[in-house]
Amino acid sequence: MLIGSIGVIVLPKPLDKVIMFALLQAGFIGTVVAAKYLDVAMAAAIFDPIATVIFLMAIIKLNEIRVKKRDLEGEHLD
Amino acid sequence: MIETQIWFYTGIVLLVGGSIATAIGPGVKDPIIRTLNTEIPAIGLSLIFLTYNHTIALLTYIAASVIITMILLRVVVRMEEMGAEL
Amino acid sequence: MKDIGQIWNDLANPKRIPRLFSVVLGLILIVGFFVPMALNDHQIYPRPLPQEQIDQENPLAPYDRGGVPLVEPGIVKAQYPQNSAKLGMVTGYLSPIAIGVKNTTRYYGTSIYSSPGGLIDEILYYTRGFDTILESAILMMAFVIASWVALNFTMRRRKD
Amino acid sequence: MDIATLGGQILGQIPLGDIVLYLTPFNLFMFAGALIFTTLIAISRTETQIEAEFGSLKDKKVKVDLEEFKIRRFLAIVCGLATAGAMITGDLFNFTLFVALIGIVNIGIVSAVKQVDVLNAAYQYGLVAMIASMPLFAGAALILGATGTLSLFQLSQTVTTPMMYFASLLLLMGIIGETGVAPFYATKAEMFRTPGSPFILIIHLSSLLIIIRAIEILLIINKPF
Amino acid sequence: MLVPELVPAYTVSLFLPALYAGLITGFIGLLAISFQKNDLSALILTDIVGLAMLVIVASVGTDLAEALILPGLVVELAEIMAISEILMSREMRKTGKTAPLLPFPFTADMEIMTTAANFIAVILVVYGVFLSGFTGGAIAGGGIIFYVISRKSRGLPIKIWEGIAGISGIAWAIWLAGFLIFFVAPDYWLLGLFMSAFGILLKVASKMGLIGVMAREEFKRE
Repeated sequence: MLIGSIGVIVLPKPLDKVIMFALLQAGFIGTVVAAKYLDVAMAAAIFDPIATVIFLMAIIKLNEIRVKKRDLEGEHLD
Repeated sequence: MIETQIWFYTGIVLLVGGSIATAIGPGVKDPIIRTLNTEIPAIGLSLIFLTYNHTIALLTYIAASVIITMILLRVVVRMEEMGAEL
Repeated sequence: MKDIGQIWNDLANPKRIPRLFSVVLGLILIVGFFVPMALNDHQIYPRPLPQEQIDQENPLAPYDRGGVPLVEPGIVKAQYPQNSAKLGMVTGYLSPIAIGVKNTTRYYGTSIYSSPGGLIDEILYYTRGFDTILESAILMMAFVIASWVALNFTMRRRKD
Repeated sequence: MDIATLGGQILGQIPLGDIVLYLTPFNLFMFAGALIFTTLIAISRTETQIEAEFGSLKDKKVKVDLEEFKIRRFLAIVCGLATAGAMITGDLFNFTLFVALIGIVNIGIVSAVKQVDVLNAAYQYGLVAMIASMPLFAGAALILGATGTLSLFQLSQTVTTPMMYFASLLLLMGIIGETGVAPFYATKAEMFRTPGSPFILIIHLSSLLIIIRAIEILLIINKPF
Repeated sequence: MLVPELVPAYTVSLFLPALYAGLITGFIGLLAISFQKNDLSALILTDIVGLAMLVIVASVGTDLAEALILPGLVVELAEIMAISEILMSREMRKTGKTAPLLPFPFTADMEIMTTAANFIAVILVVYGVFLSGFTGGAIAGGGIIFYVISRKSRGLPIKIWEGIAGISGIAWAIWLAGFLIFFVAPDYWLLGLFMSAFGILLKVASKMGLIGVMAREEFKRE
C-alpha cells in the first residue's frame, strides 16, 4: 500500500498513476480484511474497479482532446 | 491493539503526505493528476475511519468518494474540451 | 505603508476572496496547535474499544448494543431520554434478512446494522432525526440547482 | 450564561428527540420576522431591472423569465424557512446544518442568471462556502469533544475551557464564510447585481439574522460575563 | 459489558494525533488554495479541506461522531456538485460556445463495460437495498451510475428527467412522514423506521442515477 502511494505521488504519467492507484486500493482492501470486516471489503472491492474505469475513461478522453488540439495548432502554424 | 495503531499512523501519514502531494506534488499543474492525487488522502481517511470502527461511515465514504471523483473528472474533461483559460 | 483605500479596493475583487479567507482560516488553524486540547471522556453515545467486539467473534460487531428485536430495547445513552418514548427499540431491532445473515456468517456486522434497525439508524432517524432532514434537504437543494443549471446551460436540453 | 438572561423567559419547547427547539421572546421575534418575510416573497413578483448600456444612450432590460422565476422563488422560500428554523433551534450541530443549507441556497438563487460577472461571484462565493463548511463542522465537533454535549441548555451550564474558545473561533469563522459578511463581502456585493430584487433581499436578511443568532449562541457557549 | 460508561482511554489517546492530523491537512489545503490562481485547482483542493473536516469530526470517536460524519459527507458532496455546475456554466458563458456544438466524438471499448456491467450493477443495487438509508442509497446509486455509464449514449428526455426528480421528491416526503411517526405515534416506530430507511434510499439512489446520466453524456457522446 505504501509503495502504491509513493508511486502515485512520484510517477508523473497519469496512466502509470492509475496502476499504482490500483495497488494502493489493493493494500487498503487487505487492511480491511485484516480487521475482519468482510462486508466493507466486499463493497470496496466492487467500487475500486468502477473508480479505475472512470479514471481511465477520463484520461483517454483528455489525451484525445489534447492530441487533436495539438494537431489543430500544428495546421495553424504551417 | 498494536495493529490498530499501525493502521492509524499509516492513515495519518497517507493523509498528510497525500495532501502535500496534492498541493505541491510533481505535475500538479495538470488537473487530472491533482485529482488522482486526492485519492491518497482519501485512502488515509478511510484507514482512520477503520481504526475508530466507524464502519458504516466508511462504507458510505467509499461509495461517495467514487461519485465525487466522477463529478470532478466531468468538470476537468469539460474544461479541457472548451479550452478554458482559467 | 499601503493606503487603506487600496486595501479595500483589493478586497472588492471577488476572485481574491477565497484566497483571503483561506489565509485567515489557515492562521486560525495554526493557533489550534498552541491551545491545550483534550477529549472529555464523559460523552453521550459512547462506543466500546475499537476491535473489541470483532475479536470476541461477535456476529454483530462492531455495533452490538444489546437488546432483543421487538422485545427489549438496546443500550443507548441519549441526551434527553425523556423525549424519546421508545428509546433503544430501533437499536435492538433486526430485520428478518439481517437475522438470517447473522446466523450464517460472523463477519457481516456492518451490513446487518446498516439495514433497517441498529444504533446509527436510531441516532439518524429518531433522536437526531431533525439533522437528517436538513442534511437531505441540503442534498436536494444542491441537486435542484445542479440539475437546473445542467438542463438549461451545460447540457442545453430545453432548447431542443 | 443562562439562556433566559439573553433571550428572556423561555416560552416553550418543541422536543424532537435530542434536538430541542426552544422559544424565547427574542428568538420568537426573529422567527416571526423571517416567516413573514418568506410569505411576502412567496406571493410577490419580481421586478424588471434596467441596466445602462455603456457607450450609448440606450438602456438594456434584464428580465427574469418564468422558469427562472419559479426556481428562484422556490429556493428563496427554502432560504426563508431555513433562516426561521435556525432562529429557534436549541442544538449546535443543527444550527450549523441550517447555516450550511442557507449557504448553498444563496448560491442557487443567483446561479440561474446569465451575466458572467455574477456567475463568477457566485462561484467564488461557493468556494468560500465550501471552505467554510470545514471550520463550521470542525468547531461543532471540537465543542462536542470538549464537553460531551451539543445541546445549548447543557452547554450554558458547563465550564468554559480554552479549547472551547478555539472551537467557537472556528465556528464564528465558518459562519462568517457561509453568510459572507465583511470583510468577505465582495462576492455577495457582486451577486446583488442580478435582476429579481425580492429574492436578493432574502439573502441579505438571512445573513443578518444568522449573524445575530450566531452571536447569541457564542455568548451562551463562552459566558464572557 | 457491551457499552462502557466512559470513552475508553485508548480512544482518548487517539484524539490528539487525529485532531492534529486534521489541522495540518486543513492548513496544507488552505495554503495551497491561497497560492492558487487556477479556479479549477482551487475546487479540487477544497476536497482536501473537506477531508480535514471529516477527520476532525471522526476523532471524537463515539457513535454520535459517526452519525455526524454522514451529514458532513453529504454536505461536501452536495456543494461540489452545485459549484462545479456553476463553474461550467460560467465558462460556457465566457467563451460563448454552446454545448451541442462542442461534444467530441469519443468511443472507448472496454471489456469490463460490456460484460461485467449488468452483474456489478445488480449486485450493488441489491446490496444497497438491503442496507437502506444513506449508505444503501450511495451504494445503489454507485451501481446505477456504473450501469448508466456503460450503456449506449442516448439523451434522456426532459420529461423522464423531471419524473425521476419528482420521485425523489416524493421519497423525501415519505421520509418526513416516517420521522413524524416517531414522535406523533411512538408505538408505530417500526413503520416509521421502514418509511425513513426506504424513503432516503429511494431519494439518494435516484439522484445518483441522474448524476450518472450527466456523466454519460460527457464521456460517451457519439
